[in-house]
This record gives sequence, structure tokens and C-alpha cells, in this order.
Amino acid sequence: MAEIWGEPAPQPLAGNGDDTYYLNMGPQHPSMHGVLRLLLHLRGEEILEAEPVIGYAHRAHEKMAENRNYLMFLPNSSRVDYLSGMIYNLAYCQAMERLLGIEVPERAEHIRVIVSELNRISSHLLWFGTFLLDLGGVTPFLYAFDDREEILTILERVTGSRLTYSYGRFGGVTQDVDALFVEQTLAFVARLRGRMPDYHALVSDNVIFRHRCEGVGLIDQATALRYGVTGPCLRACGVPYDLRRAEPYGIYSRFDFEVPTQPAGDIFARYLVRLAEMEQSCRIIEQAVAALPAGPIMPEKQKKRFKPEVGESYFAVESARGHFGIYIVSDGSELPLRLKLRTPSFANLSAVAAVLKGTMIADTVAILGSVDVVLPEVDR
Amino acid sequence: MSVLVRLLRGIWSLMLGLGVTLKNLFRRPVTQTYPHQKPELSAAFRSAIALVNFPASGSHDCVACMQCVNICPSFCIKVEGDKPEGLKRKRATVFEVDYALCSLCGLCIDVCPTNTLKYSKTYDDVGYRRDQFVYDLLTPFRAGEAAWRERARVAAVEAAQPASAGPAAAAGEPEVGR
Amino acid sequence: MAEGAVASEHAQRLRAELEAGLDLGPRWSALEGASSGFARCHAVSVEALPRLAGAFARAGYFLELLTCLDLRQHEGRMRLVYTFNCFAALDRWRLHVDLAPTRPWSGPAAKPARAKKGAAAALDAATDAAAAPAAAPLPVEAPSLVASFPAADWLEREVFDMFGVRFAGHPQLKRLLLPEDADFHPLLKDFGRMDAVAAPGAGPAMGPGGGADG
Amino acid sequence: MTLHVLWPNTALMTVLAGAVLMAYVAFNGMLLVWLERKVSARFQRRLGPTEVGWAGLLQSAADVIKLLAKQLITPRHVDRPLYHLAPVLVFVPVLAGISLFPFDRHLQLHDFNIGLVLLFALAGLGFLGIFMAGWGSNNKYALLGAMRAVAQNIAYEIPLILATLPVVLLARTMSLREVVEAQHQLWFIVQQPVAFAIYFIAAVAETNRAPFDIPEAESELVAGFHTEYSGMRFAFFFLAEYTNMTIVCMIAATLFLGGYIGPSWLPVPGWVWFFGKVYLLLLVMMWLRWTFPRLRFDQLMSFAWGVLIPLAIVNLLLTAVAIKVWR
Repeated sequence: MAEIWGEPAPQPLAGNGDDTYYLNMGPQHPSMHGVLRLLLHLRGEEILEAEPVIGYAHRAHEKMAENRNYLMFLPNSSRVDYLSGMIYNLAYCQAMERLLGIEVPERAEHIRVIVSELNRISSHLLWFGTFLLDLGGVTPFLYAFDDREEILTILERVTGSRLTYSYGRFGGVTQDVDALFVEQTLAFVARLRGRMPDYHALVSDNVIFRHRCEGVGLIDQATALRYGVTGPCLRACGVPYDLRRAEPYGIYSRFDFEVPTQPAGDIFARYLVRLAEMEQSCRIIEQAVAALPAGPIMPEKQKKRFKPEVGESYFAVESARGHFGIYIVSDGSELPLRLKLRTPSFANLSAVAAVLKGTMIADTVAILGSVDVVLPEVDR
Repeated sequence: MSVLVRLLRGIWSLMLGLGVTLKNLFRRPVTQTYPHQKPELSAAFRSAIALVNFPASGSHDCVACMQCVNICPSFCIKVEGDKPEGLKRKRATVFEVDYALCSLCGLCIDVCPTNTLKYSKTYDDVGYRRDQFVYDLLTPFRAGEAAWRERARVAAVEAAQPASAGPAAAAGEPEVGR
Repeated sequence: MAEGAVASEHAQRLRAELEAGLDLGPRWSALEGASSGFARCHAVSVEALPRLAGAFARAGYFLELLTCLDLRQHEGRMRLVYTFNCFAALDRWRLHVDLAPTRPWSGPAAKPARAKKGAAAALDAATDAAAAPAAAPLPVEAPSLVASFPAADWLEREVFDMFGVRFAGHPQLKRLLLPEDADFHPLLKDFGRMDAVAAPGAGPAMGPGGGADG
Repeated sequence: MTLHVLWPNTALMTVLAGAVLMAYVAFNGMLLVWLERKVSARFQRRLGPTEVGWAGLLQSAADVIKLLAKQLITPRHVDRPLYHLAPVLVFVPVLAGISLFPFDRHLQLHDFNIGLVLLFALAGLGFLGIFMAGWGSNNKYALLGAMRAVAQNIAYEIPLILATLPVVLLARTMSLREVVEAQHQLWFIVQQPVAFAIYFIAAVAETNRAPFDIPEAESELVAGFHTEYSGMRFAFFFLAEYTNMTIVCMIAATLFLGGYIGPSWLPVPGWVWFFGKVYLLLLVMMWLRWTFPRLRFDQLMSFAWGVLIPLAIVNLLLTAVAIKVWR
């Protein structure tokens, strides 16, 4: 039409000689969690090929680790995955404790379990909210954030931070918890259980939600194995692999909890697994609170300088997103020779490209959301 | 028939969802209207570090040992110190924190040998330039610095005389505690 | 973590299958066990790697980790670290593959005092392994494991990105985390440091050839 | 054929009435934006706007001022004529559409005997504007949004119209006023609950409202067809959407809920009934939006073609048979 008005015709949309075209989704896109860029090859709304392009949030954590001593890397650890910073922070502490041979007091171990599980619930709640937001449901998002706020308040009272808790220290934790913390934690567990029926009525049973989720974005066991997919995404295809069970760290072997699995491997299975995990975390919290002993939160003798023996160590924990491993190579000095972070989102995201093929644009958003990718963790 | 059942079941599930939102419509909002309602800060709240004012000595007790400077993963602390005449320990003359770089990890507070570092409770600092966040932690202590040095010197002199190691010594060597 | 943790029958069967299919060298490691997190540690050759990876894939293991160590300063080599694990139960295997340096060491020469307990030598000592025969030239490239483990796609690209190690047979060995036109490999030890910020607004003291080496 | 003219039919009065309607459209848009924000906030246990005016009532006015003051950015690669024309073309039909309704027994600009047909014709025109916006923006997201909008509106206009036909059969007229007058004994919603349900669902889809808001699904298509629009041009789309909502609710109130008719023993003027019903329906639309997630594009289509249209046809046939038998 422009030619009629005496203007040059606008550039045609990318023509490939066929009916397909490329679409850059991200890194600035409302539903790209963080800064993922998806290069989509599309025919209409159908995805022929999807290539995730990452690195926009690369902060060189591993390089930083090599230039700082072991203790100075501590605040970095909770920033790798800011949504479950507590779990990562404590994982690094535990890895170092094993490397250095430090005994952790009982009380500190229990506190660590409680705050880690609270953090896991908060991460899952945030996932729940943002996932629904990806599907166009805004209200569940705010309900979930309301509940999550409670956790953040509890954790802030203890750690002083709401997101990047540098709460752990080699050998224990920085601050002790009090009776009010215990009271608030139990109150939160009760509150969350009270909210679950609402969530199910509003979301899980909703016919629109079911249609969006069931049978979409299948990750089967073979795919999971080949890509090293872990966490709720793995348990949603029927593999009961949870490091708290498979490779118990800390005092997790003492607690009675289930590893929820689902057979289907679709988005809805991942959703159900995460909701069930919140309940299991509540159970662990209750047990840990009941068993919380009195005593110190740091070992008697505290070292000032940390020089591990020469050697390598791999320590893995179950984060909210899956298998988080810390591989430390020590050359006997105060700086690590190499500190590699094996982050679950990295592996999970690499599998997403295979899953996206043949789906629609709307599914892309749902699948990405359901895998629960945290981009800073992918990029590190 | 099954189609109809599925349709009705679907409609029922939508009704349930509408019920949840309707229920929440009549509940009290949880919003805190921030500038009108100030948040309650927890005791553990972390903001930029500050120097503790020990009542016993009427001043901070930074001995410019550089431990916080060395442990800071963000390299945001700058400390200089001199040795006041007559005293055994050093005394900070410069203590700056670049809050724009600080990651609030608390390692400096952990390593401080005299426990003179604490978190402050400021949460609403704003600025247009990065250098506005370089805080001079000695500001509140500048006015009393000369007096403190004089007191400390006197106390040190008195302490040197073995008989009169009295309460005045506390001015020079404040009790450790936060 | 210890051998005893390998509990389930399924896992033992997997492991038996794996051991039957593998022809591992004699380099058993003292690192195995609770303190390291590894159930088995081996140093393997470049030639054996694809075959081993195939055996792991068939036995139902997943590629947990692939990373690289820059040991050029003291040992004059790069070292790839592969970690395989299985979902059935804990059975984490670590494989070392030594490679020739991707580029010559440009940092300061190794201090004699430190060279004595140079990282790789010390690690080898800790892993109870004999030093590699000096006569055999180290391979330049590692084979890509993408055929057995699609997960290796990104992991190998990351190693290439950060260390410059090339993987033969990788479908598209391009940058992963860094810009596509980057011409440096930042996790090399002579790349530079990430250190104190010189002045507000100035970048960290690092970059190709920039900054002092630690 | 009766031309029902209630006000002195002078050119001046027509212009005046048009101005009043335009003012109403602008006011209504602002009110609905405020209402939507307040209602959504309450559903989500928030407060919504509180700062500007009492309970944030002037928030929308502040937003309008902001939008007016904003620079109008025209991206470089757009098809300028289409790009500039689209917001106008979206907005004008809704303005024309709203002038057709009988707000009260003696408050109607002009009663056409084919009022209903005219309404749907005008409603259909708006999508030309949406498609022009998406096409002219020369942006892939906008184009996808425009394609979705066209497909969706073709699909949903059919059940929308099919659902109103039983009412026409019952009232034996297409004049909006006469349809209302035919409901003195009984509102048509009682006789035609299925038709009302189909109509309302299709209307929500027709106005691109959640859960059918796929042409502007922000989590998929950034902002859909109006991705490249800012400032007052964007405001036109916004205003058109809210006015469209009002129109479909007015149609629903007129056809199914007895328009301006309320219980005669209550001394409440007819227009209060009319607008009361309209805003109640609008609140229901907001309630739906803030409860449900969004459908996927193909699911939306299959719902229209596979469920709504067959249901509407069956309902229409049954109505026709029933009328034949009992009259």
C-alpha cells in the first residue's frame, strides 16, 4: 500500500524461499526467564527448530573462584542461583567442610535443613507463580508470591537477607535461630497446607490449565538420561532420583520423606511433582524442627585460613532445580586450582531444545516455564 | 455422552477457580503501602556496614588491621590507619566502603578482631552517581576523635604506671561486644 | 558415597555390565571413597574415550560433568575431567584425559618451590597414579562424545569457550557463553585475574594480556 | 419499516448526541481501566491504585495525560499508511456501534430496524484495523498477533451471531428497541440460557479478553498486534478494546437481560437498569480474566469450531422447532 502513497515499500519479512521464518525470542522478552534468547525457526506458529542462545548473564563465577580464597567465594555461591541461594550457599559450605574435615554441630545441621527446605519451597512457589504467568494466569502468581513473602520474612529474620543469603560458614551458620523462628516456620507450614486446596481448585483442576499442560513437552527417561536432566523434570518422568536420598548429605538420611514421581513426563507431571515436593519439604521441616537440639552453631575451634589438602572433591546436593554439583580441585594453596559448578539448569535447558521441536509458540513458553530454568545459573 | 460429561466437568472446574478468586475478593489486601507504612526491619537486617560506637570509650575501635579489607570479596573497603602517639594499637584514619560494590556477605564483620563492625539499617539510600555510595564510616566519629585520642593517651600513660590501672583504661581498650 | 552406598541390585548390575565392557588401565585411585565423592577414578587415553562413553551410555549412565583443568604452568598439559553417574544409585566415575596445551604458557614461569608440589604432580600423587610417560606426545584434540551423550554438546562447547580445547567430531564447536566473536579463553590461568576494581566505573583488571597473573 | 426517532431529528441534536457519546466512550474507557485495576487488585489481595485521587480514581486520568504527552514513535520499517490508519480504523467502528443502543425507553439516537446486523457489521470492521496494525508494523510478533486475531474473530463471530439468532426468532425483530420491548414479561435469558452462555463466551473471545487474549498474549507475543504502538496510538487500541467490551455487554444486556427493563415497582429509571446490567457483565468479564490461564491458539480454534458452533446451531434449530410447535 505504501507504494501508492509514493513511499518506498517496506522491507519484506525474512523470506527464505519457503513459508518458514526465523524469530528471535529474547533476550528481552516478557516470558524469557532472565535473559535467554531462543532462535526459533518457524512455520506459522509451529517450531521447526529451536536453538537456545545463552551467556547473557555470564558472570564468570568460576574465574572469580580461582582468584579469591575459599572463604571469599562464599557470597558468590548464593548468587549462582538466586532463587535457591540458601541451598547453594550451604552446598558450598558442605563441600568445603568435607574437603577441610570440619565437623558441623548438630544444631547447625538442623538449622541448615530447615532453611534449605524453606528455600526450596520458596523457589517452587516462585516457579508456580511465574509458570502460571507464562500461561496467562496472573492471579495465582500473586497468591504464590504472597505465600513466598512469608518465607522471605522468616529467613530475613535469621539471615538478614531476603534473596542472597550468605548464611552458611565453614562449620556452621552465622546466626542462631530463636523460638519465634520455630513458631513462624511451623505457622508457615500450616498456612501452606491450608493454601494447597485453593491452588488445586484454581490451577491443578482447571480444564484450561490441563489442556495446556497434559501431553505437552514430553521429556522421557531416555532423553533425560542422554542430557543429564535432573530434579523435578527427571522425577516427572518416573525416575525417583533425589540426591537427598541417593547420596544423602548433611543429616538428610535421618528424615522420613518421599521422593514424589510422576510417570507421564509432560508439563503437568512436572507441575504435580513440584507441588508434591513442597509437601515433602514441609514434612522434613516439621521433623527437623521437632528434633532441633540445643547447642552451638559453629565449631569450637574456628580456623582463620582455609588451606585444603591437595586433591579433588565433588560434592552434590539436590537443589530446587536438580542436581547441583561443586567440583573443587585444590593444589594445597589458599586459592582453588579449579572450582567448577555443575548446575542443574544448564543440563535441563540443553534438553529443552530437543523437546521444543514440533511444538507451537505458546507451548515454548509453557515448556520453558515448566522446566524451571534460572538463567544466571545456566550462565554462571 | 462422555463429551457432555467432560464439558460439564470442565465447566465445574472453571467454577471452582472462580470460587477461589471470589473468596479472595473479600479478604483483606496484604499490600504494605510503602512510603506511608514503613517496613519493620528485623534485627538481622543487612545494610551497609557501619562502625560500632562503644559507649565505654565513646568511639569506635577500628585498629586498621586490614582483615576486612583482605577478606572482602568485592574489594569495596578502604582502610588506612596511623599509630597515635603513646598507644600500642593503630587507629583508623580512613574507613570507606563502596556500597555500590558491597554484596553484604558479612565476612568483614566475621573477621573483625575488635567487633567494631556492624550492619547499619539504612534501606532507602538513593543516588544518581556511583560515587555517592562511597560511605565514609568515620564521619560520626570525626568530631570526637581528638578528644578520644587525648583520653586514650592519658589512659595509656596511667596504665603504664602499674598502680593506677583504673576505669580510665577502658577508654583506651574498650570492652569487646556489640 | 563409598562403595557401600551402591546399594540397589540394578546399580550393581549396571556396574558389572560396565566393568565387563571396559578395558580400563591400572590407574586405580586413592581418591575413591567418601572424601572425594567419586566411586571410581581413572586416567584414560583419548583413543579409549569414545568407546568408554559408549559403554557408559549403554549401561544407563549420564554425563554429569565435563570440565578442564589448566595444568600448563607446572605440568605442561591440559586435563579434561569427565564424570559419569547413574540415576539408579550412586556410582560416580571420574575419567581424566590429558591433552597437550592448547596454547603456550604466557604467564610467569613456575616457581621452583611450587613446582615441587605442582598441582598435577600433587594430584597424581594423591590419586596414586604414575606420571604420564614423558616420551609419548600428548594428543591435541579430544574426541567429541555428542554421539553418545547429547549433553556433551553444550559441555564441550563450554570447555572450548573457556579453555580453547577442541573436540574432534563436534557438530558445531562454537562459543557458548562468551560472544561469538571472542578471541580469548578466560579460564586459562595466564588469561588474567578478576580482582579489585581499579576505580569506580573501570572494569575488572582482566582481559587478554591485561592484569597481572596470580 | 419504522424509523424510530425519539429526539428532534435535527443535525445539531445529532452532532450533540454524538459528542456526548464520544465523551461517554472516553469516560467509560477511563472508568473501566480504573475498575479493572481495582478489581484485579482485590482478586489478588492487593490494593490497586491508591495515590492519585480518592482510591486512585484519577489514576486513569493521569495515565491519559501521560499517554497524550508521550512522543509518538514510528518505527523505521513500518508501512506508514497502514500503521497510522490502523488505530483510527479500530476506534471508529466501536464509536459508531455504541450509538445504536436504546439506553432507556426514550433515550436512543436512532432505532434501525436492522440494528443487530449493523452492530455485528461494525464489530467485524474493527478487525480490519487490528490486522492492518499487525501487518503494517512489519514486526513478526505483531504479524503473528494479527493472524491470530483474524482467525480467532472469524471463528468466534459465527457462534456469536448464531447465539443471537434465537433471540431474533423469539422477538421477531432485529430492532434493538423492539427486542427489549419484547422482554417485558420475561427476559430472554430465561428462555435461552444456552444461547446466552455461548454468546457470552464468544463475546469474551471476540473482544480478545483473557482467557482468549491470544492476539496480544504478552507471555508469547510480547504485545501482539500492538507491539510497535506507543503513546496515544496505543491508547486508541486500549480504548477500543474497552469500548468493545462495553458494546458486547450492552448487546448481551439488550438481547438477553431485558435492556432498560427492570422490575416496574422499583422507582429506578431505565437507563440505570441498563448500565447496571452492562457493568455487572463487565465485572464478570474481569472476573474471568483474573482467574483463568490463557488457552492455546489451536485449542481456542477447536473450541469454537468443535463445541460452540455445533452447540449454537443445535440450540438455534431447537428454538426454531419450538417456536413452530408452540406458536
